[in-house]
This record gives sequence, structure tokens and C-alpha cells, in this order.
Amino acid sequence: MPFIPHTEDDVKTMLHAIGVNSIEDLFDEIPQDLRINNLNPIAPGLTEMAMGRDMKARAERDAGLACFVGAGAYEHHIPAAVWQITGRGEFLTAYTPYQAEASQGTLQLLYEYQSMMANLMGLEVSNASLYDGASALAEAVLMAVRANTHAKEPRILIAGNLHPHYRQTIEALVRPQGIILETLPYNDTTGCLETSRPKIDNGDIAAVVIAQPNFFGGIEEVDGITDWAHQHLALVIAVVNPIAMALLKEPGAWGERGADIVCGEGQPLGIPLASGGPYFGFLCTKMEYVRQMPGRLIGRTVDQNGNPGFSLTLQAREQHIRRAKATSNICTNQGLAVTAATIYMSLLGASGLADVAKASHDHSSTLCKALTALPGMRLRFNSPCFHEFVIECPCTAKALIHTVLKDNILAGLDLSLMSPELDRCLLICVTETKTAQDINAYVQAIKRALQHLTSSLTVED
Amino acid sequence: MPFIPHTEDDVKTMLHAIGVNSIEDLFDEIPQDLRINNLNPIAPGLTEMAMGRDMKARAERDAGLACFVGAGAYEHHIPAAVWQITGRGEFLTAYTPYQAEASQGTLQLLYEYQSMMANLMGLEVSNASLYDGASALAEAVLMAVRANTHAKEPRILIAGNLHPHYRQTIEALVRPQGIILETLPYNDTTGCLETSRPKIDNGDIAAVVIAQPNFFGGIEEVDGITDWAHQHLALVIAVVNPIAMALLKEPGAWGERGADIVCGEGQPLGIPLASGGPYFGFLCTKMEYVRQMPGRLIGRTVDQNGNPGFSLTLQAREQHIRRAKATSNICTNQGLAVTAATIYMSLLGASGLADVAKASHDHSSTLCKALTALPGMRLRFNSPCFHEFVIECPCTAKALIHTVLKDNILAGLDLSLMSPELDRCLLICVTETKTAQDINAYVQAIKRALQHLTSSLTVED
Amino acid sequence: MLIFEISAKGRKNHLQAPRLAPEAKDIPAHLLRRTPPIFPEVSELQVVRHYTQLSRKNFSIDTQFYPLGSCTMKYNPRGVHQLASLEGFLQHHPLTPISHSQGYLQSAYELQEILSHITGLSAVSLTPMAGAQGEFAGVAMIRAYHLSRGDTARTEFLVPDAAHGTNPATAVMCGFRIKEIPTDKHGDVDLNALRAAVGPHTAGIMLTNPSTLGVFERHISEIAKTIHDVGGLLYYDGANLNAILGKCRPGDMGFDVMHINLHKTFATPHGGGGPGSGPVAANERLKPFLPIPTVGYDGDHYYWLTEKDCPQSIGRLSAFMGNAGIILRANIYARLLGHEGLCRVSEYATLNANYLMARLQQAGFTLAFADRRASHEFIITFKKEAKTMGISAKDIAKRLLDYGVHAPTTYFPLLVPECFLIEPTETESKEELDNFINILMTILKEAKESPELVKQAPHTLPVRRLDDLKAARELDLTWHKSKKPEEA
Amino acid sequence: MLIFEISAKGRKNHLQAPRLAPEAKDIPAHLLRRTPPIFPEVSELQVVRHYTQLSRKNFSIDTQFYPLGSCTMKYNPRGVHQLASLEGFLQHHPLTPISHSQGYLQSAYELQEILSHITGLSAVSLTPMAGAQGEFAGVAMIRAYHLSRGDTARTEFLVPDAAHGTNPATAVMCGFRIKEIPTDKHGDVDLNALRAAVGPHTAGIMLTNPSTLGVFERHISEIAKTIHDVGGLLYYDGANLNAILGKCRPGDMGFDVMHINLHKTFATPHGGGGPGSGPVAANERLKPFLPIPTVGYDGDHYYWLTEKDCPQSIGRLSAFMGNAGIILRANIYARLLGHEGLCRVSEYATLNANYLMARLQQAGFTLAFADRRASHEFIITFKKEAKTMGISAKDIAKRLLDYGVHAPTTYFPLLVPECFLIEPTETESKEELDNFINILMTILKEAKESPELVKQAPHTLPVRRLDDLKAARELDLTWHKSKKPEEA
Ligand SMILES: Cc1ncc(COP(=O)(O)O)c(C=O)c1O
Ligand SMILES: Cc1ncc(COP(=O)(O)O)c(C=O)c1O
Repeated sequence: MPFIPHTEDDVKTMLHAIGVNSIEDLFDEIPQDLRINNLNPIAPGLTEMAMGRDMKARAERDAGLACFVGAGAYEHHIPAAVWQITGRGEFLTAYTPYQAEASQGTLQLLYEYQSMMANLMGLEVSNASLYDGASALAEAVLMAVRANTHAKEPRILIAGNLHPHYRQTIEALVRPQGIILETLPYNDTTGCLETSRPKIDNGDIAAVVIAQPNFFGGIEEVDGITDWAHQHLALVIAVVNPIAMALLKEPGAWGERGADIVCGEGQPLGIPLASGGPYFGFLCTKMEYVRQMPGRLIGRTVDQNGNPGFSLTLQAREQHIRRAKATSNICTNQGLAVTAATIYMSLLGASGLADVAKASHDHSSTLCKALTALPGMRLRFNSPCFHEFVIECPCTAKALIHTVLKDNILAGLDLSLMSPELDRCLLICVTETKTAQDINAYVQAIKRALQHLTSSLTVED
Repeated sequence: MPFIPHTEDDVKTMLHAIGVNSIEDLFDEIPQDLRINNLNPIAPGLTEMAMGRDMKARAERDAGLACFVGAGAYEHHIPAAVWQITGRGEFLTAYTPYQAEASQGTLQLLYEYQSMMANLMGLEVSNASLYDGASALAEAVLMAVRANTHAKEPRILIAGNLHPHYRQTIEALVRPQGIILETLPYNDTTGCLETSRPKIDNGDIAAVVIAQPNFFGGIEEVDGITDWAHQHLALVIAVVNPIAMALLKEPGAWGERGADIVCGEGQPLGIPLASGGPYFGFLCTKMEYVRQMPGRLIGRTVDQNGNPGFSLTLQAREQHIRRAKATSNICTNQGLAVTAATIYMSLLGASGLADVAKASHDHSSTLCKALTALPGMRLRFNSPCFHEFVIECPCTAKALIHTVLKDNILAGLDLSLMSPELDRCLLICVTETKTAQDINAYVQAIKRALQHLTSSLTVED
Repeated sequence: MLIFEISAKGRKNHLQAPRLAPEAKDIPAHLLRRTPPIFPEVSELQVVRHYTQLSRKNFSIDTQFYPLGSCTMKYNPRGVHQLASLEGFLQHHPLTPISHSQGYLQSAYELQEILSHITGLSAVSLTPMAGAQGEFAGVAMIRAYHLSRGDTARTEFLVPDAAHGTNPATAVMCGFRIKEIPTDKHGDVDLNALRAAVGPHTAGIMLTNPSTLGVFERHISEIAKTIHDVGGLLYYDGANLNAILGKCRPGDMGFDVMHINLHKTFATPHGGGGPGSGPVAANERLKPFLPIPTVGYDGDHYYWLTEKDCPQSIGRLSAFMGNAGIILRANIYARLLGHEGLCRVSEYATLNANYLMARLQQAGFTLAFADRRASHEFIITFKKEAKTMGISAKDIAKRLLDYGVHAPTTYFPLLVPECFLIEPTETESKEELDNFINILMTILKEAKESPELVKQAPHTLPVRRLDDLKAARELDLTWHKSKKPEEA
Repeated sequence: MLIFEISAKGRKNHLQAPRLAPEAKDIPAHLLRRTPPIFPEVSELQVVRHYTQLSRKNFSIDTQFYPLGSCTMKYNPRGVHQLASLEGFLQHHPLTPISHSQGYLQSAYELQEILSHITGLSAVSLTPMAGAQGEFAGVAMIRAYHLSRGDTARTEFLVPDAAHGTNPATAVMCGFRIKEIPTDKHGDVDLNALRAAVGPHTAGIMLTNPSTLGVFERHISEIAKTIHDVGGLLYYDGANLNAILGKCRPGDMGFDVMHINLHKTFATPHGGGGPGSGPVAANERLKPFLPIPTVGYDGDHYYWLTEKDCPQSIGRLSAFMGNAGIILRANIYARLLGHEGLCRVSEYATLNANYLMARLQQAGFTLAFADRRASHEFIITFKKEAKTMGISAKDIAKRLLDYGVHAPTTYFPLLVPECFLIEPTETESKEELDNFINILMTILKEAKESPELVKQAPHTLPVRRLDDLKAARELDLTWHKSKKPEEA
């Protein structure tokens, strides 16, 4: 029996020890009218070999595109060591480290992760992960509402150039608690937040959410916004790309006092694209807010011999201790992805991470220049960008994407996802994984596509 | 520096401790006229990312054929657990277990391997591996010459239907020691060894080499040959496919007294095809010949507390102790492949292994029947076969193979490799990995190819 | 030794970083980072050795029996892991057009169907990223349902006292007040208390069945009727689904919505604390409120259903579609087992639990609910031992570690004092269970004969018992350069 | 516990075996197996847990410093392993037509070229499966060369007394008699003895340089001349190539043929005893005799060269083309490093060895060749300690294990009593070397203060010191059902 080790003799002996005649007898407390006897609508099982054939065919069906989409999930080179070590049974098949003495491997690793991540963000504390970037932001919003004792109302100002899926996720996750979400508009020319900010009184706003870079890849003038928020007693929540933080100013250094909560998507740190997950959300903050943090925290302590060791700490914030009064309902988080990210950061080091950021930036600048040299293609926003930028096309983005798909190139994201009036805009990402040849192939494919699309009447356009 | 951890400071400190000024100084004992200063003809290094692109392209270039070739290397389903466990650093990056106390993992595994392999062959002892099937056979021949004290001359009778590469390998490896190799002919109708055997006197022959199944997939009448050899005081060396041994009579049970030495290619037991290696050779024998065995042996013993443990034993047979008088020069063997095979055998169990053998046999019978139903295609030999058979085609095998390659089918092996007069013969293998659809696709492709090749004048034919 | 403590300035793995990394001259200087983060500077070998060594300090299913109640620590098939890790899947961007996503979409769709059959509910969304997020989705759907009918008075959620901590925490996140319902002495919900608690404010109830007490809630139909009668809805916490696969279905019991922990019932690895996946299944009534995206199928192609298709959806719970790789794994696991294999799961999980329970009772251990069948798990209590010998459940748990067995869940559920919640799962052999029984008996003997051995346990692990109080009082959550190496 | 001892009759992993397995009715009954082999009957989880646990009883590079002299235990890059394990490579049948083998053939061809540059020899065959088979190939080539010239009198091979055991064993396999050449007190070959030994019977000499004594043979040119002058040829044992990459080349030293251990110099994993790969390189004179197959290139396609193309070849050494997967790994490793990286290998391997040697000497350890530079390895001897304290090299080796460090090679080469041959390799950090020095110093202190601690070592490993005599006397080489479980 697949994955079940019992022999017929075992079953007999065990039933005898229990004192029943059949396995069926063990279900006798289930009321008869609720019983079913099979799951026949589900297909019969397959052998591992047959499944292998089937899944390989599926994987191939989805493979083969040169990916120039980012939009929250980024293709980076993942050193082989990362997952070969992460995949070791002792990491892969352990539970949450409740028995600290039997989980020092995971616990120490998480402590090292917390140290690196906090450092990367320029803040004092990091938790041990949340689900993903979008849900981490929702948790950050809830945390800010709890932490900001000056706010009169649970009102949050959210950058208008935030990833639309992040915005939707916050809506879904925080609305039930009566939190009010408002938008901080962005400038249509720069793509960055307006420099003229809304008039607010102290305590009107619990927190301001800023994305760096923003959804368009644009780099925000974060110092000014941070100081403005702090002046009005609002907390600053930064949503950042962790690779970008090797190059751009870290949130802890924004403005006079630094961002208060930093969160984002950890995927760029060694996690494969994998259709969208598992990734992990990170969340860092200042020590003063640590008791409002959601998620697990690992602390260094000593054992009864005085030797150093690690364990889950401040569990009184968590659901399994505090139940209805917990800082979040999160229980299982994204431990294994964090394991990979920790190994990734260790392998790359600070300078390697900066190299990844710089090379990505350089490659995207190269493509951007080449594209804007094509007739009818222009840069939609004029702010400096990090490894992602928006091109306005002479046709719909959708038509262009579908045309170059035939060349096995995924040209970018159709920004009508963000708003209907951006339907000619293509959000394009280039990381260190793309070679000069890849970039050239992209430009040539777009050139051919533009000729085709602009010379003929196309259905989509 | 790739894979070198030294910082500039480290180098300074270390040179100082040594008392030299530069690393270059450490090479001062090499005579100046022998020095070179670079390896510039070799290309500059690549990053792991760039190498990944390059090697993936190469791997893809070689991929995508449905493989119906066996001929000494067989495609079987390899359970995922096999290499995920085998690939653990502690197995992968350990050396030969010279320090037994620090290598109990590998040692116990090898002891378990020896137990399973000896049992599979029906013999008492197995070594811990040799390089591959062909070189294992050469070692078996040398061992037989040492072990057979009755033989007047080091003369070996070798089945004429042995894999031609095995025959070549023996020639290369044993000829320098003056061993005489002669051929035991096979019958042109059955493909199996002639039932009328050469007249020999006792002691004329040191050993007889029998392949089961033979190179054509045919199943030999092993009992008669074994008894005949033993009657003439020759040892019997069996070269067998280990998967076949789950179905066919094990060599230890051949004839009255069983084969004396059994060897062969371990690859079918969980090792990927991988362009031909690494595989591993196995070699089993009766206890009376154990001191003539080549290769490593692991024994179970006790430690100083009386607890069981494992260590290399009978090392006095080996080159590192016995030097010029060793039973072989082998040192590094194929440990990791044996690790995989041990896990494979444990996962499959005896009944699973028999299922693999039976399914392979069944699938190959199916294809054989379908092919011989096609006009002009006939079975070349009429003996029962195990998972491999020879079809005589109405055209050259070469032409047929190249035609169906266009359908991404590798149809079989062109037997002109074996001898020029078999140039219309195709050696075809089908294992459990091929589905009914695969077999049907094969038949259809051959049908089309035959129509094409026999209707038109082809260059090759 | 921390990875930071084997760091040396200037060490770098050049092959892992891109070669050409020109400075970003077009970004204004004031937006650039000034001081690099303090990361370890270590060689690839150092990284591999450090984390390989660390991994060896963990207990895991691959190395130990791990009967952690409520967690379903069963074998995570290696074949599943391998196939979900195929390059084609790993390199697939979540925003790829559906024309180039059919392989993944088909797998997701199939899993939706499988979960629907298993739960007896009509529609499934796979997007929640763990059980707790599934709970959020379900309770938020109940909230949305009431609001959609203008029914704004329903501000209370009922939760049995035996419930997992995520249940009350979730209901609060969804804006509800909690009413706790007590358990009767047989481990069932106290029906009188329940009847007394319901009313026009009742939005719904969260329930696990079998409950976290390891017993099947026999009055489930009555409970359902009680709640439905006052206009409330029922949420099923699917953490214990492993116990009933193919035996009964939450939909038939009267539940309106539920989550499934793929990382429990569907054998996806726990990864030292995740990732998991908590798909949510709903009946026709709640289906319109399912979180997006879900996957549709027109007989020809698979496609995404999003806000446009599902205007009443509670919305999006993550940037993309949840833990896609876990969804893939659950699909492969379920299709490997097939319908017969899935039914066997609950049978043998239940057999193992009842066998362990019977044998432990015979050996003198105290069952929390001796008159009940075990489901896939059961509870023993060391209340007696705590009183007579001063040995706590925690002591015994730590001593188990010394014997190379992971401890069961301790101190949960909270209402049984000094408890072990023991879940052996179906993938453990009788030999392993017998070994566990013998170890427990040995420890009990030790507790009598040399109690300090047990109270001071563990003795053989990388660390002795840890000072959790110090950890919380003198928070040390990140490494700083200034800390001395000896401290680590 | 042996895997057989957790076996239970009738247990089976149904998903791993094919579903449809009809009996083979067309095979005569007397050719069929009657009783199945005794294999363990264990579940997939049991297999995974058993072998995962076993693996944890090994020392390995990934977990420990492993300064095993002559073995070059350097870091085996994970990227290399990953790329050599791509499906396209793994599923490629060795007899695939070259049209569908260009990826592999190109990689093999490139490696031939790289090895040719590194060795200073003109042609390479990759087929030998380990160093010893490379030795066989090379010596057999020398034999074939002499015979091809009708020179049948050359029946003797010279081998220094410091040589690795495979050298004399190989020469004997090739049908030669051995003449052992002594070493002088500086570790060089005794030139006078050499001159006295050569003559018309001399077929050739096998030499390692740097030798297994860890020193560079300074008179190599003279040795070469001496051998060549009498018509003999020189074989280079390439086990120590890591020491001289980019510094000097065997071809320039006068060697005619040699092997390269890819599993040493080219960082392919040792796998607990293999697989390795021992390509053989030859100068123009011996090139025609190289074993087949090799890979050719016509500027457009890569193709096999076999017996038809190389009529003088010594022939085939394996069924296909040797350890193809290891060849692939070596190609990837070499191309990752590139020419600069390859030169750095010998530099830092030598730096590490000389640093260790200098520091150990300062710490009071006795060097075997104190007046010499270390190559990539060096020898210390515990002759003094053995005499004064009764502590052997073996004792110290076993005690090192207790400190989590693998022991250096002991008792080889045979001519230095109580020796350690220490090879740190270039991939170990200074910190790791310093740690090793400290441990050795601690052990020396222990040897003085509590000698039993050292003599009884190891204390912390899965087993105590093993009884090798019993193992050899009461041979127990396979498990039998009759053996009692307690015995295991
Ligand atoms: C009964 C019960 N409910 C809910 C959960 C929460 O599930 P998750 O950890 O996947 O969020 C758990 C997990 O331990 C559980 O046991
Ligand atoms: C000096 C020397 N020569 C030859 C060999 C034999 O090489 P292999 O083990 O690859 O057969 C070794 C291996 O240890 C060696 O150290």
C-alpha cells in the first residue's frame, strides 16, 4: 500500500490489541447517516513512473519562455548550493521548532536570517517570515494600527503606485477590522508619489505605506515622505525589494528617523518563480514595536549549562498562547523559503548582492535605451528606475505581448492590469540573468512585432 | 576567488608564518627550466549562471529521444528517493571508508549491499563494487585464473554471444598477463550457445564465461553448460543482468554446483543511463574463493565495547597493503553508484524487482509481436528472450534507425557493431518505462519508415 | 558558531555574483545606500558546511518518529518533491499568459476538484497560504455573506474551548467577538452551553471534527442544526481531515465552509515551519465569496477566475495565487494515491492511533478520554505523574528527545492538564509504534527510579534545556558585530 | 540496526514497481528463479529514514575538514553536481547516434583539450574509470609501444619505494616485474640506485611528482634522461597534479604518459569510494596506443574515434566510455575556474600546506622532511611520540575524529614510520587550518597528561575502535536471516 507500511499480520495483531474486528469498527462513532464508503469520483492512483511522465509533460508545456516580467516576482540566478542544502530532509521535513532542543538547526538558521534581514533593511528586528509580500504588508498595516498610539482613527495612506495585487490583498485582509484605506496619489509624469502632499493633522493618519521601488520600477524620494509622515505622527511602512536594498538607501536610513516597519517579498533572495509560490514575506521593525510584531521570533539564550542556544521567543504575541488577543492568526509560515534565502544571502554576501542589483539595473537600462530608440516606443515615466520600467507602445501592450510570445519571449506585463488607461503600457523587468544576446533577441522580436502590428490592422488594436 | 576562501590578510599572515614573501616563492624547488607561468590556452572562467545556460543548452541538445536501445545499459524507472538520499553530502563527499569509526554510514550500507547482491545472485559473497560490468568481467577472468588450481594453462572460453564491448574489454585488460581467450560459438538459429560443445580435457580450460541473457537478449540453457564446465574442472563465470535475476534462475543455482563467479553491470539497479557512466560492476563468488576476489570487502565486527560495527576487511588482497601481489590494482571504485543501487533494491524489494523484470519482459514481447507482424520484419533468433530481442529488417538497421530518429525514436542498436553480416539486424530493448502508447508510436514510426525505405531506393541500402 | 563568526573581510564567492556590475550612475546619490549591510563573508564550502551541520541539529520525519498531535507529520514522498521541482514549473512566472500556463493550471484545477469530492463541498479556492489564512478566508466569507444580506447584527463567533489558537485569533481578525463554548466530559461540545450561547448575534461557529481532543464530535448534526436555526454558519477547521478521508465529509455534516491543510493531510513537507497551504472549500451558499483567483475550465482550456468573474469575492489574499508549489505537490500526492489510497490514509492513521492508545492504556498511562475511540490522534495526561512524582509532561517530552523520538504535542489542547496529544499518522510502522511504547515505559520507570534524569533531560542533544525566560527578558534577536564570539 | 532487521514479510512500495506485471509464460520453467532473493521488505519512509540516518554516521567534506593526504579532499562545487545532473544528460543512452550526442561529445572533447594543455601532453583518452585504471592504460600503452617496435626484452618496471600501492599492482597487471627504487634522505629518488637499476630490460618507470612524500622531485630531468637513455619510458602518476597546475607540466618534465584523477584535481565528489575518473594523456610517441573511444572534432561535429580509427590502441577499458558523468563534472569545474582559477588551485593548495607545515613545526611536531618545501601536502611523524609515550599515529588519528576532524592519511607512504600525510587543499580557510593546529596541540597535551584518552579514542563516534582482526578472522560479509537481531 503506497506509503503505508502495514502488513496483513500487523493489522491483525493491532486490531486484536485494540479489541475490534476490523478497521471499519474504528469509525463506529461517526453517525451512520454521515458515513460515505469511498471516494470513487477521484481517479485511481498512478505509479511514480506514470506520474513522472505526466508531470514532465505538464512542466514542459509551461516552459521555454524568456521571461521579462517582474511585477513582484523576479528571476535571479539561484546558486545550486541553495536548494541542495535547503532540500536536506532535516530542513525539509521538520515541523515548526516547538521543541527547541531538537530544532537548533532551524532555530539558529532563523536567528541568522533575522540578523541579515534586519541589517539589510537597516532596522533592529526581523521576524522569521510571513506568507508573502502582499500579506506581510497587510500584517504591517494591522501592526501599525496597534503600534501607533497617537492615531485617532485606524486610517492608512497607501501609495497609489503600489502593486495593485498588494492593494487588493490589504483590502481583503484588513477591512474586516474597520481600517480605513486611502490613496496617496502618484504623479503621472514621474510615476512617483506627488511631491505636493495632502494636508493632514497630527493623528489623522496611523501610517503611510511607501513602495521602493514602486510598481513601475521607479525610485521614490523616500526621505521627504518619511519625514512628512513622522511630522504628522504617522508611522512609515516601507514595502521594498530586498535585492534593491543592496543598492538603494535602506529604510532604516530614510529621512530623519527611518521607516518604522519594513516589509516585502523575499522571493528575489534565492526563491524560484514557481508560478507564484511558495515565496515568503519579511517584516522588520524598530525594537520599540517588537511586541506588536506578527509572526515568529527567534531569540538567542543559554541552556542550563550556560551554553548558547536558540528558541522561539515572545510567544505571548502569538495565537497558540494568546489566542483571541494575538498579534496575528499566523501559525505555519514560510520556513523553508527563509532557509533558502538565508543560504542565498550567505553565499552572495553584501557585495554579491550589490553586484546582482547593479547588474540587473545595468541590463534593464540597456534594454530601456534600445527600446526607446524604436519608433513609437517611449518611456512612460521619467523617474530613475530599478531593474523595471514602463514603456508606452504604439499598440496595446496585450497585442505586443501576444505577438512576441511566438518567439518564446514573455515581453512584460500588460499594465491594463493596473488601470484601463495604461493599456498601451508594458512593465518590463530585466535582471542579471539576461545576457546581451537575450536583450538583443528581445529588441529584434519587438521590432518585428511592431512592424507587423502597426502596418496591419490587428484585431486587438 | 572561486572556491578559495583566502582573504588578502590571510595570505599575508600565512606567508609571514612560513617565512616567504610570495606564494610564488613556495614553488622555488621546481627547476626554472620546467616552470610555466600560466594556462592561457584555456578559456577564462565562467560564472555559475553562465555555465548553467551553456550546460542546459547542451543537455537539451542530447535529450528528447524515446530510447529503445539496451545493449548493456538499460532505462528503468528510478524512484526519486534513490538519488535524493544518495546525493546527501555525507554520502557524496566522503572518501573511501579508511577511518571506519568515521564512516559507519557508508560501511553499513556497503555491507547491506553485499548481502542483497550476494543473495540476488545466489552466492555467498559480493565485493563492494568494481568499475563497470565489462571491467568486472575482466577481473573475474583474472580471478578465475588465480582460483582454478586445476588449470594447466590460463585459457578461458568466452561465449560468442557476449556483448562485443565486454569481449574487447577483456582482451585489453587480461592479455598483458598472457591469458588465452577463446570463443564458445553460438548457434545462428537460436542465438544461444551451441548445444554441442567443444571436446576438451580436464584442466584445459580455467573458466567458461556465459552471459545470461546473452547479447541478443536470449536466455541460455545455463544448467547444461555449467555442469559441462565443472565436469572439465573449469570454473564458471556468469555475466548477468541483475534485474533479470529477479525472474531467471540465479547463477548460484545453475547446474549441480552453481556458477563460481558472477559479475555484471549494476546500472539497471537505479543508475541513470548518463551517457554510459558512472555505473558499477558487481562481482560475487563462493566463500572458498573470497581471498582471490578483487576489490573492497566490508565485514561486520565489533568495537571495543562489543557493539557491532563495520570495517574494510581482507585488505591484504588489496594494492594499498599487498602492492605488487594484490588481487587487482583497483583502488577508487564506484561507491556512490552502489549507494544508489542499495537504496533502489531496498525500495523495490524482491517482489518489486520481479515486477520490473516481468513488466519489461511483457512490454518487449508486445513490441516484438507487433514488429514481426510487419511485412519483411522477422525475429532473427528463436530462443526465449528477456526484455531485448533481435529483428531482421528488409533494409539495413542503420537506415531504419536514422529514419525513425526524425520521430524522436531511438529504434535500437545496429548489430553491424557485432559483426558486418548482422547489418540488417536491430537489437531492441523495451523495459517497464515504455507505455502501450510508446510501443504503438514506435510501431507506427517503423511502419512509415519501412514504406519509405523499401519503396524508394535509399542511399544506404 | 554563527555564520557571522566565520566571516572574514573581503571573502567572496565570485562565481555566484554576476561578472559585470557597473555602478548605477543614473540614480541620484542621496537615494543610494551608503554602508553595506553586515552579511557574512564566507566561502561556498563554509556555507555548505555550516548549513549542512546546522541541519543535522534538527529532528525531522526523515530521521525520527515525530508523533506531533494535530500536525500530521507523515512521510513526505520524495517523488512528489522531485516532480514539483521540475525546471519547467520552477521557472514559470506567475503572470505568464494562460496559453503558457496550462500545465500548472490543470494541476490546480484538478486539485480543486479532488478537494471538492473529499470535503463534500461544491467549490474550492486554493489561494490561502496556510491553515490560518484558510480560516481567515472562510470566516471572512461568512462575514461577507451576512453583510451581503444586510444582516449586520451578527457580531459573535462561537469557538469551543478545545479549539486551536488560530480559530479565535482568526475570528478576531475578521472583526468578530468570541464566545467560548465548553467541552463536556466525553470530549464533545457541551450542547446545552451551545444552545445557551447562540442567538441573533451569532455569525457562526468554528469547529474541528474530529476535535483537537482526538475524538469525533458525535452531535455534529445537532450542532449544525442549532447554528443554522439561528441563522449562523459553520466553519470547519480541516486540520484533522486526515482522520476522515473517505469516511465522512464536512459538507455532509452541515459545514458551510472549511480549509484543508495540504501540509498535513496531503503530505507536503513542513519545512521547519512552512510553507503550507490552506485551500478553502465552500458550499453553494458561500461559493460566490471565495477568495480569488481560482481556476476554471471550459473543457478545452484552463483559465483564471478573478475579481471580474467573482464580484462578491472577499478578494485577494496574496500577490499571486498562494503557495503554488505546495498546490502542485498536493495534486501529485493525491493522484499518486488515487481514491483507494486516499481512503486508506484515514483507515491506517486511525488504526495506528487506536493501537497506540490501547497499548499505552494497558501499560498504565492515563487516557484523557478512555471511553472514546481515538480518531487519528488521542490524548494522554501526566496529571497523576505530575502530582505523585513531580514529573511534568514537558519533562517526559524532553526525555523522549534523548531516545531519538520527537515529543508529541504538549500542553495542547489547554483543557487537559499535563497532556500529550499523540498523532502517529498512517506512514509509521507497527515496529516504530512499539518502539515508542517501550521508550515511554522506560521513561516512566526512570521517572520513578531516577527522576532527575527525566527532569534534567535532554542530555544527548546539541543543547541542554533552554532558558526561555531569559530569551524573552533579555531579547537577543539579531547578531551584532560587537558581541563576542564566545557568546555564540 | 540493519535494513533487513526492519523488514516485515509482505511489505511493498507499490508505487515504485510497475502495475502490470504478468507472469513470463514463454520462458521455460527450468530457466526461472524458484525462490526470490532475500531483500528487505520495507516502506519508502523506512528506506529514507534508514539511509538518511546512516549517512549521518559519515564524515565528509560537506561536514568536516578532511585533510586526507594524497586524496585531495577539496570542496565539490554544488553547481557542478547540479548541471551534470540535468535530465538531458542523465537520460542519454551511451549508444545514441552522434547526431543526438553533440552536447556530451563537445564536453568530453573540451576536457581532452584542457587536460592536454595542463599536462603538456598531446592527446588524451578519458575512458579510464579511476586513477588505477589510468595507470593500467598508461603502462599497457608503454608495453604496446615496446612490442610494436619488436622490443620484447623490456620486462621490468621501476617503481620508487614511496609509490602508491596501485603503481606496483598496475605494473604487475600489465605483465611486468617490479624493481623498487629507494628514496634518499631528502625525499628524492636515489639517483645512484636508479642508475644501477636501469638497463635493457627497463620498460619504464612510474613516478609521482610531487611525490607521495609531499616534495617536488628536483632531479626529474635527470631521471627522465636516465630512463630514456636506456630506451625506457616514463609514466606519471597524476594523483598529485593539484600541486602544480599552471606551474609546471609532466610533459615538460619528460613524462611520456600519465593519468589525471578527476576526482582529486578536478573536484568531483569521492562518493564514499568512487566513482572517480582517470583520463590518460600521452605524448606523440604514445598517442597511437591510447585506449578507445576518444572524441574527435572536425570543426563542425564531434564524433567518436574507435578501433577503426586507432588500430594501435590498447583497446577498450569499459563497456562504453568510462565514467561519463564524472567527465562532465570535470569539464564544468575546469570551465568555471578558467585558466586563472586553475592556476590559483596549486597556489593556494601549496600555501595552505606550507602554512600548516610551518605552524606545526613551530608547535613541536616532527616533520619528515624539514629541509624541504611542502608541495600541496607534507608529512609529520609521531615516531618520537610512539617511543616516548606509546602513542601511535593511529591513536592520534582516532582522537582527531573525536574533535570532528577527519584524520590525515596514516601509515602511508610506508617508509616514514608513524606518519601523517596531511593535505589541506586550497578550499579550506585559514580558520579551519588554525583550528586543526589547535586540536593537534590539544591532543599532544592529552597524550602526555591522560594517554588513555588518546589510546582509547574515539569516544564520541557511533562506534568505538573496531576489531579489525575479528573482522578478518571471523568473516561476516553478508547478513543471514538466522543471525539474531541483537548481533547487529
Ligand atoms: C487544529 C488546527 N487548526 C489550525 C491550524 C493552523 O494551520 P496552519 O499552521 O497551517 O496555519 C493547526 C496547525 O497546527 C491546527 O492543528
Ligand atoms: C598517489 C596515488 N596514486 C594512485 C592513486 C589511485 O587512484 P584511484 O584511487 O583513482 O584509482 C591514488 C589514490 O588514492 C594515489 O593517491
